[in-house]
Formats: sequence, C-alpha cells, structure tokens
Amino acid sequence: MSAKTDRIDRLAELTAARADEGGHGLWYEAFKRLRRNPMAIAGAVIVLVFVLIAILARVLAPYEPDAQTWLGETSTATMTFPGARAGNLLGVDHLGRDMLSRLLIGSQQSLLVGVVATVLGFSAGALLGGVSGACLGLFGTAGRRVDAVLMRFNDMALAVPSLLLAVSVATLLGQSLITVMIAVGVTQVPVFARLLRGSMLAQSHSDYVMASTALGVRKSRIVLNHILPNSLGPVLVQVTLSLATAIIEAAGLSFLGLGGVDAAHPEWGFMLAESQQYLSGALRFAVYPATAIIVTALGFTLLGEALREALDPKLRK
Amino acid sequence: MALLEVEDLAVTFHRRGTEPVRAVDGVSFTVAEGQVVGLVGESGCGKSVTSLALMGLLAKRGVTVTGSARFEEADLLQMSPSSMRDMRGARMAMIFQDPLSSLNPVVPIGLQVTEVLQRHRELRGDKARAEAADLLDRVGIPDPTRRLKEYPHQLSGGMRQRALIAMAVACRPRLLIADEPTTALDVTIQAQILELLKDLVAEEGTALIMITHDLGVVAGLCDEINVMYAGRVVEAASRRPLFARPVHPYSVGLLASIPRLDAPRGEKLTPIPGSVRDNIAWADGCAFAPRCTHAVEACVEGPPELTRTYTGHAYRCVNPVSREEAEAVAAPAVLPTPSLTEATPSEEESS
Amino acid sequence: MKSRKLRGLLALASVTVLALGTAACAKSDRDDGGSGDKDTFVFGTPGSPKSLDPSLATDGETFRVTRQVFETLLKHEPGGTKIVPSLAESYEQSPDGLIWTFNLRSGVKFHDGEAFNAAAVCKNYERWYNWTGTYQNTNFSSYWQELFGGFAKNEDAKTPAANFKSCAPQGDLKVVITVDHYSATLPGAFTHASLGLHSPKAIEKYTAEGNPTGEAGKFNYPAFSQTAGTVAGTGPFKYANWDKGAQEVTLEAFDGYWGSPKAGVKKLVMKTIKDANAGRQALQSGDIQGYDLVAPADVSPLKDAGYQVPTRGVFNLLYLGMQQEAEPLLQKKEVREAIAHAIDKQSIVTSKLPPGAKAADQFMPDTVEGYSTTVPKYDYNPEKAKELLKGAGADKLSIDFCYPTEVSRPYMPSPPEIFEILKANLQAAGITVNDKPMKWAPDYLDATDAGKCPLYIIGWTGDYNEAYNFIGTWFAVYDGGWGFKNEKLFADMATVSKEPDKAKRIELYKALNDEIMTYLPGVPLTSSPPSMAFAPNVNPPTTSPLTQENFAEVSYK
Amino acid sequence: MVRYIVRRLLQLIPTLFGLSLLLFAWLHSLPGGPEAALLDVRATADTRAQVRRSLGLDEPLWIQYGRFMKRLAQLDLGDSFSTGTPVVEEFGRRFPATVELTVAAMILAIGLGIPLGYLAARRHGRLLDILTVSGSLLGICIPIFFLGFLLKALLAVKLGWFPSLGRQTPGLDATRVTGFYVLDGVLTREFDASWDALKHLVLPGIALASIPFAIIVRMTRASVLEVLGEDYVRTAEAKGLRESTVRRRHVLRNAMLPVATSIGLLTGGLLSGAVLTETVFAFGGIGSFLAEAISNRDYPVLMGFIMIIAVLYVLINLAVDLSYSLLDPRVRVR
Repeated sequence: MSAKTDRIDRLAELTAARADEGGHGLWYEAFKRLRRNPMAIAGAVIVLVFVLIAILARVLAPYEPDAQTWLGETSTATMTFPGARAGNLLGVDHLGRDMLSRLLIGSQQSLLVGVVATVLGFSAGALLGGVSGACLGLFGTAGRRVDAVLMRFNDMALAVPSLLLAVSVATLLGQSLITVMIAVGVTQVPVFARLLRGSMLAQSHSDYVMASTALGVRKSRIVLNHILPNSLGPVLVQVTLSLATAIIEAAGLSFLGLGGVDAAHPEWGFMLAESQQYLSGALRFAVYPATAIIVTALGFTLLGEALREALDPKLRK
Repeated sequence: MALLEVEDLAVTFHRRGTEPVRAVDGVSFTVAEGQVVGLVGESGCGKSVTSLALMGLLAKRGVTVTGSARFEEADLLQMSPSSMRDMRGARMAMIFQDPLSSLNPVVPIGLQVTEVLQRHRELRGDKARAEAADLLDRVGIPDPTRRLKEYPHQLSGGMRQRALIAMAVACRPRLLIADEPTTALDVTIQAQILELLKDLVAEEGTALIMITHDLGVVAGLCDEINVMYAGRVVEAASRRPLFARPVHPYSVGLLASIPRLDAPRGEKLTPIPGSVRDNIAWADGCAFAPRCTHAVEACVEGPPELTRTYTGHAYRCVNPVSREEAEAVAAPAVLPTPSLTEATPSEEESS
Repeated sequence: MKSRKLRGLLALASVTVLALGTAACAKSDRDDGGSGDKDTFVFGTPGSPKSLDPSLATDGETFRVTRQVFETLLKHEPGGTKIVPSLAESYEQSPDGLIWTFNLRSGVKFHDGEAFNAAAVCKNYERWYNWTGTYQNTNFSSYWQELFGGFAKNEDAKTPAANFKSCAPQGDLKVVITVDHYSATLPGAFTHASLGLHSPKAIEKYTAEGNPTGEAGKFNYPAFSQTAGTVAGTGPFKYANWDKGAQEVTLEAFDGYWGSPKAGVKKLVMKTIKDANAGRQALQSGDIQGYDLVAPADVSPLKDAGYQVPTRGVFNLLYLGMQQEAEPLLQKKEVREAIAHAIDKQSIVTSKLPPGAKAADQFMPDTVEGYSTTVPKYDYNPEKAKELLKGAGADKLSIDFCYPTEVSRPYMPSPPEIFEILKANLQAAGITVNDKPMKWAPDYLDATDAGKCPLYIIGWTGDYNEAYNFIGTWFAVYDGGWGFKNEKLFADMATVSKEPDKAKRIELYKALNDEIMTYLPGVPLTSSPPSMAFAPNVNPPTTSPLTQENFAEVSYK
Repeated sequence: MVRYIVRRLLQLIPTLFGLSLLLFAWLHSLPGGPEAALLDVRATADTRAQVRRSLGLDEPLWIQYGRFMKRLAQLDLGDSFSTGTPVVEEFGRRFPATVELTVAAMILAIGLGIPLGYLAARRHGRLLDILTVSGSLLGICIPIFFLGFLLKALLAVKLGWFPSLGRQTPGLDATRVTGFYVLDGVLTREFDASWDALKHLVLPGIALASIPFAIIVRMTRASVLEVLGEDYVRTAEAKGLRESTVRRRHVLRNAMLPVATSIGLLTGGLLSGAVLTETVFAFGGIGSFLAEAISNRDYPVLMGFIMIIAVLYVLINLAVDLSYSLLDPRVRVR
C-alpha cells in the first residue's frame, strides 16, 4: 500500500507542478487574470446583482405577483394600462398586476430555471461524456467501441430539434416550470457530454497521464484523480454559458406555448411571451422582461467568456 | 567597422495591476561584419528578448524599448514598422529555437521559402521555386524539389531546422540571429546544425548573433561572448579570455555546471543554486547576489558597475573570482569542439 | 496608418454590410410606387387550407378560400346571418321539410366554361351521395355526413344512415332535393361551404382519378384537390396556384362571373401567417393588405395608425365547461351555481376583450334566433357563492382547471389571461384552483373531450344562424366533455331538431335555453367579435358574423 | 479516402435503425393522437375512432413499426397525416426554404463574424475587443423571436427597407425550377425574382445568424489569439513578410481550422433549429412545419423529417471531417 501511495504522491507532485506557475495554483492565476478583465468584472457584477435580487425577491417585491389588484383599471379595448406611478414603480401589467413585483419574483424563477436545467444537463452529460471518454481513453478496443456508439447517438441527439424534446416532456409531465427546466436541461446533455469527453481525451494524452500510466497507477484512479478534475475548466465555462442559454431557451419555449405558466411564479421568459400580444400598444410589457433577460444572459455569457479566456493555457501570456 | 552597435538597450514589460518588469536593462555590445557573437545565459536572463527587440518583433503594446541599436547606419529601434519589415528577412534574419512550432504547419515548406524570395528578391513562380530548391540543397536537405511540396510535419527535426535556416539565409542577410537553434534537437544533429551555421556564415561573411544557454555551443563558434544575467550583461569578452579566465562568479558557475568527460570519477557537478527567479532588483545591488557563492556585503549596497580591463574583458562584479579558482573550472572548456562534419546530414533522414 | 492596413481585412465585412445596404436601398426606391402593384391583394390568414375541394374539408381556413371560388344554392346575406338566395334565385320548402325545390339562376358559367344548370346541381349531390370506399371515411366526408347523413351504400356500420334521398332536375333551371326526415341542419345545409357546387366536367375528372388511396397509415388527399387546375366552381375567383411551400393560395379574378360585385382585384393571395404579430407587422410594412384575427390589443393601435379594423358581428360563445364525472361535487347544482356566481364576467369583457364584446347569459349569443330573455341569471356575487358552497358541503373545494396555452380563437383571444381572471374569481370565493395548462392540439382538445378536465374553457363560432348549431352540439346526447345525462334535456333537444317549422323551432329554442340555464351544465362567459385589419388604401369586404366574407368586394381605393 | 467515406456511410445504417426505433417508441408514447388536429372540435368519439383506424393507429405498435420499416426499405416514408401528401414531397417542398435561410444566415455570420473576430483578437483587451465581444454576445442573449420582432419593427415597418415575412412577394409569379428561389431566378433569368427572394432572406437571415455569428466571432477571436502567439507567426514576421501575407497565410489559415469545424456543426444545428425564426417570419421551411407536426402528432412527418435531418447532419459532419483533412495537411483520413 505504501508503495502505491508513494507513487500517487509523486504523481500528485507532477500534476501540481503543472498547475504551479510562480507559486500559485492554476485557479488562482485564472482568478487574477479574471480580475484584470473588464468583461469579467461587468459579467460578475451583473450576475451578482441578479443572484442577490433573486434571493431577496420576496422581501423586495411590494405586492404578490399574481394579485390582479388593478384589473378594473385596465382595458384591452382602449389599451389603457396604468403606467409607472407612485404605487407601481413600473406600472401594472395586462392583468392589473404590479409589474415590478412580477419582475422581481421572475428573477427567482429564471435563476431557478437556469440552475436546475444546467445541473440536469451537466450531470447527465457528465455521466455520458465521462463514461464515454473514460472508455475511449482507458479500455482499449472495447472501450473505443462503447465510446463510438455513445457518441454517435449523442451527435444524433444534437440533430433532433430541442423543441421536440420540450414538447414531449411537456406532454408527459404537464406544462410547468419543471417541464421547462427538464426540457432545457435535456438539450444541454449532448453539449456537456461532448465537451467533457473531448476535454478528457485531451487530458488523457497529456504528459502527466502518460507518466502516471507508466508508473502503474490504476486506471480508474487516473480518471478520478487526475483526468476528471483537470477536465473541469471547459466544463465550468460551459456551465456559465448554459445558465444564460437556459434562461433564453425558456423564453423560446414560452413563446411556443410550452413555458411554465404559473402566474404566482412568473418567469421572465413567460412574461415576455405573455407580452407578445401587446407589442403594438404596450411595448413596455415586453421591454421590461426582455431587458432583464438580455442583461442577465449577457452577464453570464460575459463571465463565461472571460472565464474561458482566463483558463485557457494557450491564451496566457 | 561595427555592423551592429547596441547601446544601452532596455526593454520593460508593463502589465496592468503588476509592477513593470525590466527584462533587458542597459545592454550594450557590438557585432562586427562577419563576426560571431554569443549571448549566453540561463533562460529568463533576457537574451531572447534582446534579440526580439533588435528584430522589432516585440509586441507594440505594454512594452517599452529604449536605447539604440545602430545597424548599417540606421537605428533599428527608431525605424518605422514598414522599414523594419523591409529589413527583416532581407538585411537581417533570425532562426528560432523550436523548428516544428516555428514552421507553419499548414503551408508547404516550398511556399514558406519562396515567400521570402518573393517579398525581398522579387522572385516569382518557377524562378523562385528553383532558387528555393537551391537553398534547401545548400542547407543540406536532400531531394529538395520533393521537399518543397512537403509539409513541416513530414520532415524530421533536423530537416526542419535546416529549412528554417534556408529561409533565414535566403536573402543573404548581413546579420543572422540564431536563438537557441539547437536546443530542441538531438545531440548528433545539434553538431551538424552548428557546423552548417558556421559554414554558411563563413561563406557569406554574415555576422551571427548566437543566443544560447550552452557554453559548449559558444566555445566552438563565437568570437565574442556576452554573458547575461537578469537582463544585464555581467561579463563580456572574447572567447579565449572568457574561457581561460572567467571573472564573474556567474560565468564561473556556468562553466562549472558543464558535464566534463575528463572530470575525476565520482566528482559531482556543481550546479548554481536556486533559479533565475531568486534574484533581487539590480537597483538594490547585484541581482545574482542571492545565488552567489562569492557574495559579500558590498554586493547588495548598490548596482555593480561594469568594469572594463585593458584587454577588453568586461565584468560586472565587486568581488570577482580569483584566477586559481577560475582556472580550475575553465581550462578544459577552451578545447575546441570536435568537428562533426564527417557525419553526413542524410543520415538523420533514415527515420 | 492602422486603419489603412485594416482596410483589406475589413473587405469581407464591408461586402456583407454593403450587400445588405444595397438591398435596402433598392427596396425603398420601389416603395415609392406604393406597396407593390394594385392588381394583387394579399390577405393573411391564421391557418392553411387543406384541400381545394371544400367537400373534403372541415376547417374554416379551407372554407375561407373555397368560398371565393365556389357558390352554394343559398347563402347568408352579406354581413348578416339571414339565409338568402345564391345560385338558386328562390326556394320552397314542403311543410314537412322533406322536399326542397330550388329555382336556379340562369346564365351562370363555371370557371371551365361549363354551364350551370339543374343537372349540374344533381351531379354534385349525387357525387357526394354515391361516394364509396375511402371517401366514406370521415377524413374526407365529415360535413356531408353531418349535414345529409350517410351514403347510397354505407360500407361501415358506424356511418350514419343517409338522410339525402334524391336530387331531381325539373327542366334546366329547377331542381328538387328530397330528404328522408327533417333535420335542423336544413336549410342551413344548402348554404354550407362544404357543399359548394363544382363543374360537372371537373366532377368527371375527379371520378376518373378514382378514390384516394386508403391503405392504413396512408392518408392521401386526391390529387385534384391539391393543385389548381382541375377544380372549378362558379365564384368570382378561380384557382390560379397553390404554393404549399410558401403557404399561399393564389386566386385569379374570374371574368365570366355572373353576379356582382365582380372581383375588385386581379389576384387575391391568401397567405398563411400564424403569428399575430407577424401579421400586424406585415400589414404595417405593406407586405400584405389585410389579415384576420387581429389581437384585441392591436385593434385600437391599428385604428390610431390609420388602418381599417372592421369588426364582425358577435356570433360566438366562450363558456366555462364543467365535467361532472371528473369532479363529483360538480354534480351538485349548488356547486355549479356557486361557480356561476363567483365569476365576474364583466371584468373579462372590460379588461381583456375587444370593443363590442358582451358577457353571455346563455349558451348562444343574442344574435342567434332563439335567444331567450327569460333565462335565470347568476349575478357576480362572491358572498353568495361562498354560502352556496358551504351549503353543499364543498367549502374546501379544490378543483383542476384546464386551459390551452398557445392558441387564440375568435371567441377566446387569449386563454391564459381569461384563465387567470377566472382563477382569481374562483379563489376569491374560496375554491382552490389547480392550474392545468396544456397545448391546444392535441393535448387540450383530447383532455377536454375525454372528460379529464373538471373545469375548462372553450367555445364555438356558429356555422349558420340556427340555435341548434350552438346548443345542439353540446346538449343533444351524453357528451364526454360534460359528463352528465339529463334525459329530459336530451329528449327536448331531439324534439326541436325534428321540428320543420321555423317559428315553432325558435319558440322551442327559447324554452330550451331557459331549461339549460336552470340546469346550468356550465357557465356561458362571453361573446367577443373578431376583427380583421386592412390597409388604409383598400376597400375591405363587408364583415360577416359567420366569417363568410366575400373577397370580391375587395378593391384598392 | 473512398473507403473511409463508405465506412462512415455504412455506419449510418445501424445508427439510423436505432434512431428510428427510439423515435418511434418515443413519439407513440406521447398521449393524444393526430385526430384532434384532423377533425373538428365537435367530432364524436366514433369519428375519432374511425380516423384512428383509417390511419392504422389502432393496430399494435410493433405492427405499425414493422409497416414503417417495410415502407422505409422501399424508401417510402409514408404520407403526412395532416396534409395527406407524401412525407418526402413535404420535405422537398420545404427544405429549399430552410437551406436558403440557413445559407443566408451562415453567410452573414461568417462574413461578419470572421473579420470582427480577427479584429477583436488583434486589439485584444482594448475597447474595440470588448465592444465586439459584448456586441456579438448580445446576439446570443436576445430571445430570437424578440429579435425578429425588433428587426421587423425597425427595418421593415419603420424604414421599409426589407419585407417583413415570406420568401418572395406574393403574386410575383416567378417560375419554379428547383425550389431555391434565388437560384430559380438566376436559372430562368428572372433576376428580379432572385433579387426579391434575396431581400426576403435578409431579416430572417439576420435573426437566425445572431447565434452562429456570436459563436464564430468568439471562436475566431480565441483561435486567432492562440495563433498570434505561435512561433510560426513570429517566424513569418521575422521574414519581413507583408502584414497581409502574414495575416492571410500564417494567421488566418491556421486560425480557421477550428472555426471551419464549428461552422459545419453550426450549419447542421441550424437546419433543425430554425423553428422560431421560420415561425416569426412565416418562412415556410422545415422548422416551422416540424413544430406544427408535433402539435398535430403527425407521426410520419416527425419520423421522416427527423431521420432525414439526422442523415443530413451526419453527411454534413462527414463533409466537415473531409474538408478538415483538406485544410489541415496533418490530418489524413484513414
């Protein structure tokens, strides 16, 4: 046992040496680079504000999001909808509900969609891609065959329109936010799978894996202790981007009538879809949720991009 | 008359959020027509940055280059980018360390050679191709017409370096800078390449700046040697005096760390302790002081000045190495490197 | 100096942008001449037709197109629901309602040059009556079966018995159609778009083509019904082209049209535009000259911008359906009554519906003959609703409420919004509502039909002015959508459907309305008038409550 | 090379078989059937049953699947339930629209994305870089249907530069040859028809291009940044080559390798991903038709279209792999 741990320790040194540049870890270096990047800062600020709002939404929202308090003051026939005023800082929506409260609560729902969909997509994709990559990298011909089959189906899944997946999920589970989460998450699975596999493949060809193989470390151990952790950089980037994609895709699903439709828990995409009928007369119904979506998605995307750059060893100076 | 006169060259890298880094600091040296000058030092000592600064290949942003570098009556550091372009590859050329990564992987060797000919000698089409084949032939690449159509990955390491050299000498430059041209190569091939460089330089009367960390390489090649440490020249001398009587403890350290066949059995090599990172700023004293075995109080009291002896030997040290000590490590190194020209280049192609 | 160097690099980008710019400029040049040529009128429709032969179709989008090409014996007056002559100049009905005599118009020509006469009429009816094989499938002959029962030889036990007996030409311009028994669908059936009259020559070609292939899993419309060329009617327009890829049906003015007005434009293009915003923006950018099913929220902005937004008469009904088997508590009348009292119909009308919408108090709009003024009323009264619920032991009622998400129907412009209001109403009365949002097709339609939804919203637009067309569709027999058996109601419905005398029928309908609203199977909610929108420079057609607009009336100003 | 292609194509067969089985099981496990879409809202249970029977939906699934496969073996994908036309015909009718749209989008995305990505990389870390990257990312961040609306509101309604929907002005009476409207106009020398079709491609093209554009900008930028740091670029500079030569031959030629791969994949993805764009612009391609088919439970169309798309996707990937070996001499297909 001691001989083996010894070997692993030496390996760890080897790995650490790779990450260690100038006495700091890879992640620390990445963080330092992030801090210098204005895009990263902008993205991080947006994301932070968004998350804060989402957490505090219930406290901040002045009214219940589904209380049709001012329904009596609205009229579609004459297109009268009270705009911004003392009690309703952003006016009321098409059903006489407080716009601000809905947007605030909406941040919570949108964050939820993003997080759950991403976690779903990531876990399933990581499982698929991880298994596939591990098979290919380590288990010879049979492994290569397993990998080929898995990846071929994975590629096919990329060709199937995500809408079809969403519709099926909606029909089987009923229309709700959970459906949206699953549908969006499912579309992320092949992306994550491919990414993780590719990244693991690159790692498995790297020197330190070769070295550990030469040292006779068990293959499963190499995968778990070395390949997987080191493949996480690109995956982390994809996670950030996927958070943005999920929020946007949720809006697309809502537009096609497949969104989550719980009035008490409005989600921005659903609010935007709801507003479609009022674009000609009350554009603000759309502008608020659209701006929220765009800014938030941009925040995540900028952060993801900056992260990608910071983690990319080839772009480092 | 000097072909290149570098005066007080300094290169500073700026990066937001960090202290500026002086990579090269007050470097001066001259290269005469047809002379071979060595720039020697560990990696990170600023020798490559010096060469890139001379070639105008440093990034424009975040880099300040000061001083002067007179080359054929013009100051390289003041030249407009377009004149530099006209100069590079024509009047002065450079050979890089890693021949594989220095060649464009998706462009055939032939085109990579002919593009220089086209740019600077206005040769086109068949003429350019014929000249390219001729060049490859001159650098010892067999079957040059076939090689022209091949891609870098199809060539062996030595062949690639030969191809790079062919590109560099294509326009018969007056000055050639070779940045560790042999480091990435097998030992046997290293010698061949050095021989080739030597011959080419001799044939054309081209001046050569040889940048290397390997004193063995300079020993057989260079007329003048500049030893650099942490961005400054710490010792400069002609070959013989330097090898016969190194003065700076760093040069002595470098010589002592060369493995020697004639060393008594069981004798250990004496490496220089620490690494280039473990230095102090020149402003606070001698940058080498933390690693120096000869360090004294005076070393950290201020930056040591360059002392120049009447023989032209220059060193930057307040407590130079004594003659006896120096000769103990130096003597064998002065032996000329064995010539390996007998080994035909085509051998390496057997792979 | 840097910019000079970048010029080469930017070439690609510049070319791309330039191409866009040129395209833009060229378009604006041409725009000065007005929106395209004045010969073509493009109308946006929310759906695509399925067949050029109306007798094979069941849907309004098909009929909207075929109505411009085919005419029927009778029709509804322009802009009204009254039945008036069309290809028949006049008609007589025997007192028992079994024999229908039509005096035909003379000098009418089909698009293929054939003359219209009694023989041609009978050729049409006999074609439908003698359909065999796959044509007897409801895929193809749904409306014939609904209006005239089965065929000469029914091939399937499930097909209803034929009600049509014979069609006999009497001379050239008189035709007698006999039916087996009176049905309330008459004489409305003679106006029905699916029974538009085809040229006899065209019918021969149809027959020559043979029956549609009908192997299981294969479902082919006959070729003649899918491309313009064979099908020919007598209407003001004839088929020119059906571009299924572009989803456009192009109609051409028929110069030999007998009546007036003749087509006001040379070309009429019906283009499918599913998205309401796309339709509005296309109108505003001049790509189309009109579209149907204007969202209520677009009506006043469009009007303000100078567009014409004619509104149809109210001829539809939205109701809250209740399925008594899905929620046994609904079997208690108090519970149904409580729900009726809990709902504030007027708030839906004022807040969500277009101008001209009305709250409904019975299962038909007041424009239908047979509308009763004496039905029991259930006013908005949440307190009373609570009391009733308590009395019925249902004060903790928790109920599933289904509604469709992505659809917009003339009677129900925006289902989720109406649902939200209803939900708020019901919850105010102490009822817990569980949202069941669904996609319209097939999920929602299937679920409501199968009786899986205790509460749901749906509605109906009338085909013709006959009360039976409303209440008969819901309450004539046991229906999965309602899940109740009220034998007296069913029997009364059967009686009225067999009464050939119109005046008597209307009285019976009034009584039936009272009976239905006393039983209260569901809650009639609203009737809302659907609008069309037209460019300022066109003369729009007269709107029809039955959505039977005659596009021959369309012309450029 | 040929053997490689043949092998890749042969691999397609079992995959397709698996896909068809999965798809079939999956689609038929969805509740509800096509009859709701085919029939009137008031259709009785009997009529519904009759329709199901006539569509062959009353039989056990394995018989239905067997029938599907039998027909497939004869290259017949069956007929659409909702239109009654053969699926292949439906596909052929709509495919050109989607291809035109996809190509237009990719031309826009590539034509603007690569230069901007290059510029951003050259100005790495500077304002132009930040603006370009954030600007292009904005494209990803706007829900496509809202972007479509904004584009139309500005460029069609307000400025009147481009038509707001459709593929060609209705009533233009252009002659159809291939179904590719732009090409048709050229073939029949009805250049005004081509021009008209091109103008109709602009707005949906921009909307659909927004995502691939952002990806291409991003990839080009990253790739160029990487290549700029490569030794061979320094070599090229040291040779004193003109900046344009360095850029074209040494930077872009290498930087385009990963971008080329992603372009292939993106194109494949767009084929099926045009659902929202086609709906918003009433473009009548396969995307929007698929969306309808799903609501209508039009099994033959769903099965057929998705399988054709899958085949195309595989073919595009194959083409990408092959072109990669042309672009990069280091990669040689076995």
